[in-house]
Amino acid sequence: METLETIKNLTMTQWSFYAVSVLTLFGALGTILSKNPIHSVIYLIMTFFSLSAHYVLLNAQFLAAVNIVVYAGAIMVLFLFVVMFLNIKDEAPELDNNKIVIGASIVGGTIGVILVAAIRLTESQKIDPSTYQIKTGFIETLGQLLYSKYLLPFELVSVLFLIAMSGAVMLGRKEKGERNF
Amino acid sequence: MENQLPAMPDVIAQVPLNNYVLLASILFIIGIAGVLIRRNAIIMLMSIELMLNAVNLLLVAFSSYRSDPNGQIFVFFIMAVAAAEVAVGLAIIVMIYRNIRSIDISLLDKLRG
Amino acid sequence: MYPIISLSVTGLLTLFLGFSENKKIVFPASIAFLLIALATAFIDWNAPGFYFNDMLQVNNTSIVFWAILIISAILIMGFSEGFERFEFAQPAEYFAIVQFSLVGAIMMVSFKNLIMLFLGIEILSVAMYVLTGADKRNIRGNEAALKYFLMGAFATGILLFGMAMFYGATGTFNIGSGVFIGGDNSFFLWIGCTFMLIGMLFKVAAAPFHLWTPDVYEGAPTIFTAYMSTIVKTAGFVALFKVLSTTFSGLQDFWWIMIAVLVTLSLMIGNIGAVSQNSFKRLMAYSSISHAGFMLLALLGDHENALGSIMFYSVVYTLATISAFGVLMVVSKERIEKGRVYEQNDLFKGLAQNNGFLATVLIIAMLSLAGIPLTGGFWGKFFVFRDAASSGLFWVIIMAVLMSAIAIYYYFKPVLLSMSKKTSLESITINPLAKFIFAITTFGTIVLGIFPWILRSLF
Amino acid sequence: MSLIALIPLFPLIGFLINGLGYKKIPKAIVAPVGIGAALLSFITTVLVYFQFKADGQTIIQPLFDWITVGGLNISFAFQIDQLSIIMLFIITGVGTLIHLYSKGYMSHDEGYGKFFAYLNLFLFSMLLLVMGANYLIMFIGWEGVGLCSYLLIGFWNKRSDFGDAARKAFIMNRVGDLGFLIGIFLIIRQFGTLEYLSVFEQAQGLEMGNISIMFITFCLFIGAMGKSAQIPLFTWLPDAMAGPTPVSALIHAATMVTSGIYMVVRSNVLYTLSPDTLEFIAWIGTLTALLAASIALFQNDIKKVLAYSTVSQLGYMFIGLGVMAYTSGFFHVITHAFFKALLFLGAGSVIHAMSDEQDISKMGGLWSKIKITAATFLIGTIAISGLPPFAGFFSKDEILAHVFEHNKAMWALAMVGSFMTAFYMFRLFFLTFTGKFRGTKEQEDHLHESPSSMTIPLIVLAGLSIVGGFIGFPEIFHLPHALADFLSPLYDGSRAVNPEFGLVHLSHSTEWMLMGFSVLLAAVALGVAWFIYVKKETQPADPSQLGGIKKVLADKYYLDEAYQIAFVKPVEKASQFFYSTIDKKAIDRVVEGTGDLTSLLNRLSTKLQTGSTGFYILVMSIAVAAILILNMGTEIADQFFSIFNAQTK
Repeated sequence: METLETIKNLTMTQWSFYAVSVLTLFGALGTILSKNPIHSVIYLIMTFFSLSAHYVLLNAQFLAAVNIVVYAGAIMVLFLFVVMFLNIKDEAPELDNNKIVIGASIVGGTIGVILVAAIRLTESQKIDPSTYQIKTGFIETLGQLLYSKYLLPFELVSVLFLIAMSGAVMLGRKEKGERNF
Repeated sequence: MENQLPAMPDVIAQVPLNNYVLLASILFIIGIAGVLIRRNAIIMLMSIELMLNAVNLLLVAFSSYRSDPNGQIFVFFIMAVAAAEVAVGLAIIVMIYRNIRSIDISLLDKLRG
Repeated sequence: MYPIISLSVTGLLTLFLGFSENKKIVFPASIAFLLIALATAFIDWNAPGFYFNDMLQVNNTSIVFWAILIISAILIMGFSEGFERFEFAQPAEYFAIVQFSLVGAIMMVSFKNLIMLFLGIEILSVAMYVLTGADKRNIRGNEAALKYFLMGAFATGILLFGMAMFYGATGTFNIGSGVFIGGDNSFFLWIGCTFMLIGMLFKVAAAPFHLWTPDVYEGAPTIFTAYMSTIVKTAGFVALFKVLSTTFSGLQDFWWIMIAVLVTLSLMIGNIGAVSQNSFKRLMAYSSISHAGFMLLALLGDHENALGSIMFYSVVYTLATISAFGVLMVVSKERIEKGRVYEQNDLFKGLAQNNGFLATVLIIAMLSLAGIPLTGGFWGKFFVFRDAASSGLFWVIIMAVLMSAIAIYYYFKPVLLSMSKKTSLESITINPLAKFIFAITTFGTIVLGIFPWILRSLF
Repeated sequence: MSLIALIPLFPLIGFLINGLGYKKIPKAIVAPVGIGAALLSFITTVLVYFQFKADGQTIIQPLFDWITVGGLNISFAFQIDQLSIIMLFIITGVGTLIHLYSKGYMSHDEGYGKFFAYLNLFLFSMLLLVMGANYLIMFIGWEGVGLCSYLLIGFWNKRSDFGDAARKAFIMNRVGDLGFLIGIFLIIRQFGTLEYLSVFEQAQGLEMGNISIMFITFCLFIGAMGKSAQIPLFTWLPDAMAGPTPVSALIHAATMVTSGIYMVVRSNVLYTLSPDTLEFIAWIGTLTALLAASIALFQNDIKKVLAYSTVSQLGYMFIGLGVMAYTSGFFHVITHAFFKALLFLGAGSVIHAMSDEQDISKMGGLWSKIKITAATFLIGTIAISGLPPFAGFFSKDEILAHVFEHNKAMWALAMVGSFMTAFYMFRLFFLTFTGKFRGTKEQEDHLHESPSSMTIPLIVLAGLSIVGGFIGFPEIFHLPHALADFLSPLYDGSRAVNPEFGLVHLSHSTEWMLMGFSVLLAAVALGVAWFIYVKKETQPADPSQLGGIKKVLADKYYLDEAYQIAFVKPVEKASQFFYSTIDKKAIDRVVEGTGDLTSLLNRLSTKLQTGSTGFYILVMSIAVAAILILNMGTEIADQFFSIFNAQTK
C-alpha cells in the first residue's frame, strides 16, 4: 500500500523522470540484446531521445538539442550507414550462449552492486537555491565559456577531428584492385 | 516567463540527484554488459556509446544540481570525441570487412600467446 | 605551449604536402617540422606559468618531457625512410597523424585541467588506432587495430566515468586546485579515483589491464610498435604521476595498496610471460608490461624524487626500445616469409657475424633493458628501487629484483642467438640515417650508464 | 690523471681495441695488445704500491661526482689501501700470466681476438670491483665480472650445454646479486651513504648485534654465496668448467670467486658487529668445504675435480672469515690464487697435450712425456694438500688453528675435509702422471710438452706456490707475519667495536700439536692415495658402475636435479600458468569443479580462447570489479552493517 501511495503522490516531474528512465533502460537493453543490428541502432536512437528528455528535465536544453543533432543525427546515421552498407546478417549466436550472458551479468552485476551500494550510502546533494543560476545550461553561458576559458581544448578538438578524418579516409577507402564491398 | 524562473530549482529538486546518478550507473553497467556479451564489433561499439552517454547524463545531472556549466562543457567534448572515435572505429571495421568479409571479432584471434 | 601550436600547424601542412606530385619531400619535411617543434619547445624555458585560463601548466619539467617526446618521435620516424614498403603508402597522412598525436602526448604531460588530459589521451589514442591498422592488407594489423580500438574505447569509457564521478564529488575539473580527501561525497570521490586510475593504467599497459599489449604490439607495423611503447608510455606515466601527486595525493592511503598490487602483478605477468615468447615483438611487449611495473614502483615512493626517476627511466627505456625495434626493422626486412617480414627471435641468429654493428646495438639495448650496470637501464632501475625503498616497501622490491633476475633469461635469448655461429641472412644494408640513429641511441644508453647525473640532475 | 686511474684503464683500452677491431685486427697484434694491457696494469700497480707505501695512508682518488639525488651522494672514486693493493697484485699479476698462457692455449681458436677482448673486459670489471671506494662501484664490478664470466664460459657456444652452463652461472650469480643489491639499499637506509669510509665510521658507533646490521651483512653474504660458490649456490662453478681452461684458472680459481671473501674483509667492521652472521658464514663454509671435497673424491674429469676443490677451498676461506680470522681467510685467498691457478693451467697443459681429453681414466704415465707440467703440477698438489713448507700449509693451518679455538666440532669437520683434499688431489696426480697410459694410440703419439708461453706461467706460479706462504709465518716460528702486520690497519674499526678482536688464546704447545696433526693427516692421505692408485694400480671406475655412497658422490648428490625441481621447474611452470590465465586449458584446470562459474568460464574461454578481444575485456572488467571491492568493499560493508544495526535496534 505504501508503494501505491508513493506512486499516487508523484508530481509531474517525477512522473516524467520515471517514465523516461524506463524508456532509457528499455532502449539500452534493447540495444545490447537485439539480434538484428538495425534494431539495435533504432533502440539506441530511442535511448538517445530519452536521454535528451532527461536533459530537458535537468534544464540543459541546449545539450538536449545537441545530443539529438550529434548522436541521433550524425553518429547513429553513420552506424546505420555502415550496418546497411556491409549488409550484416542478423545472426547473434553469442546471445544464445547462456554462459556468456550469465558471465557478463555476474561481472557487470558485481560492478553494478558496488556502484549502487556506494551511491545509496551517499547522501543526495541538494540544490542551493541562493546560488542557483537558471541560465546554467543556456546556450549563451556555454558559448561564452567555450570561447573563453575552454578555447584551447576547443581548438584542439579540431586536431582530433583531423586525425579521425584523415585516418578514416586512409583506412576506409578502396584501394586499387579491391572490391567495393 | 520571468515569474516562473525562480521555481526551476524546485522543479529539478523534485527528483533527487542520486536518482540520476543511479540511472546513469545502471546505464553504464548495461553498456559494459553489452561490450561483454556481444561479438559483433558494431554492436560492441554501440555499447561503448551507451557507456559514454551514461557519463554524459551523469555530468549533466551534477552540473545542473551544482549550477555549474563546466560539466556541460565537458559533455560537448565527450560528444566530439565520441564522434571521432566512431568514425575511426567504423573505418577499421570496414577495413576488416574488406579483408575477411565479417565483423565477428571471435574470428580475429590469430594474435595470441 | 608553442610546440602544440607548431605541431598542429605543421601537421596540417604535411597533409597538404600529400597533394604534391613529389611524395619524397614528405619525409624530410616532416623531420624538419618535428625539429621546428623541438626548437619552439624551449621558448618557454625558465618561463613557468599557466596558459589559456589554467588549461596548460608549463615549467621546465614539462619542457624536458616535451623534448623527450619530440626527440623520441624524430628518432623513431627516422626509420621510416623508404616507407614504400607499405603497400598502400600514403606518407603524408602518416606523418601528419604522427605530428598530431604528439600534440596529444604534449597535452598529457602538461595538462592542468582534466578536459585537457582527456583530450590529450584521446588524440594520442585515436592516432594510435589508425597507425596500428596502417598496413591495411595485413590481417594481423587489422586484428590488432580492432582489438586496440575496442579495448581502448572501453577504457576511455571507464576513464570518463571516473572523471564524471570526480566532478560530482568535487565540482571541478582542475587538478591541483585543492587536495580532496572526501567528506560527504567520499564514495563518489573514491569511485572517481578508482575509475580514472584504471583508465590511465590501461594506457600504460599495467597488468591486469595489459591484455591488449602483446597482441597489438605484435600486429602493428614495427615502427608504430616502437612509437606506442615509448611515447604513449612516457606520456601516460607523466599524466598518471601528475594526477596522483596533485589531486589524489590526499587519497594516498586509498590508492596505495591498489598500485602496489598492480606493480606486483605487472612485474610477474610481464616477466614470466616473456620467458617463453618466440616472437621478438611479443617479447618486447611483455617486457614493456614489466617496465610499466618498474615505473609504477616509482609512484609508490615519495613524490619529490618520483618524477625524476620516471623521467630517467623513460629516457633509458625509450633509447633501448628504439634500438631494439630499429634493429628488428632493419633486419626483418631482409627476410620475407609468406609475404610478411619475419619477426621471430631466431631472425637474429648469427647477426654478430653478419653485421657486428647491428649486433652491438642489439646487445647493448638488451643489456640496458635487463638493467646490467654501465648501461642506462641499471640506473633507471636503481633510482626506482631507491624511491620504493624510501617508502619501506621491501616485499615489492624483493619481488622486483627477483623478477629482474628472471628478465635476464629472456633478454639474453636474442643476445645469445645473435652470437651463435650459424647465419641465415644475406648481407644487411643499413641506410646512413638508421646508422646515425643507432649511434645516438646506443651512445646515449652507455653515456647514461656511466654519467647518469647528466640527466638525473635536471630535476 | 693519476696512476691509480690508469690501472683499470689499460684493460679497458685493450678491450676496446680487440673488441671493436674484432675480425679487422691481424692476429699477430691481438695477443700483444691483450697481454700488454694486463702487464701495464701490473706495472702501474707496482708503482702505485710504492706510492702507497711511501706515506702509508689510504688513498682516495675521486674521478667525478657520479650522482646526487635526494640527499644521497655517490662519487666515482677509487680507494687504494692494504686490501685493494694486495687484490690488485693478485689480479694483475696472475692475470698477466694467464693472458700469456692463453696466447699459446688459444692459438688455434678462431675466436682468438674475441677471447682476449673478453679477458680484458673481465680484468677491467674485476679491477673496478676491488678498487671502488663505495659499495656501488663494487656492485658494478660484481655484475660486470658475472657478465664476463658468462661470456667466457659460453665462449665455445657451439655445444649447447656450454650455453646452458653459462646461463646457469649467470642466473645463480643473479640470485646472489639480488641479495647484494638489497644489502646496498639497506645500507643506504641505515647510513645514508655508500662510501666505505663513512659507512665504517658510522658503524663504529653502533652496538654489537645490531639487528639492521645483521640484515645488511646477511644480504651482502648472499651475494658472496653466489659469487664465491657456497652452499646452496655452488653448482654453477663445476658447470662453468665448460669454458676454456685459462678462464677457469683466472675467473673460477684466482680472482672472481674470491670476490666474496674480499667483500667480507672489506666490510669487516659490519661483520664484526654481527656475530650471528659470522657464525652462519662459518657453518656454511664448513658444510661447503666438506660437501665439495666429498664430491671431488671420485670425479674423473680433471677440471671437475679442480672445480670442486675450488669450491671446497673457498669454503675454508669462509670458515676463516666466520671465526673472525679475516687475515687468515684472506691469506688463503692469496696462496690459493697461486696454487689453484697453477693447477688449472697445469690441467690445461695436460688437456692440450692429450688432444682435448679431460677424462683422467684415459690418462696415466704422463710424467715422462710432459715433465715441466708434471713437476709443476706436483708442486701445486703438495701446496693444496697442506704439506710444509709449501704455500697452502701456512694459510690453511692458520685458519684451522683459529677454528680450533672457536669450535672444536667445526675443527674436526674441517680436518676431515682437509684429509679428503689431500686424498683426491694425490689421486688426481697419480692417475694422471703415473702408471700406464690408458688412452688411445693416436693420443699417445701426439703427446707433447706445451709451448714456452704456456710453461713459463706454470714455472712462475710453481715458484710462488712454494714461497708464497712465507709472507705469513705462524707465531710459533718466531718469524714475522708480514701479511698480518701489513693488513692490520684495516681492522681498526673491528677492534674498536669488539675489544676481543684479534686476541689469540692458544698455547704454543697446542698450536704445535695442531700443526703436527694436520701434516700427519695430509701425509696419511698421500699414503692412502699412493697405496690405492700406484701400488694396487686401481683403475678409476666408471661412475655408472659405482654403487651406493660412491655413486651418490659421483652424481654430485643429485644437486642439479634438485635445482631443476626446486627452481627451474617452478619458473617454467609459473610461466606456463600465467600464460594460460588467458589460455582456456589452464583456466579450465584452475577453476575445475567450482560449479556453474567453471563451466561458464570454460565455455567463455573455449569460444574466446587466447586472442579474443571479448575475453580480454571480460578480464578487464573482472579486474575493475576486483579493484572496486579491494578499494571500497570493506567500507561499504561496514556502513551497511551500521545502518542495519541501527534499524534493528
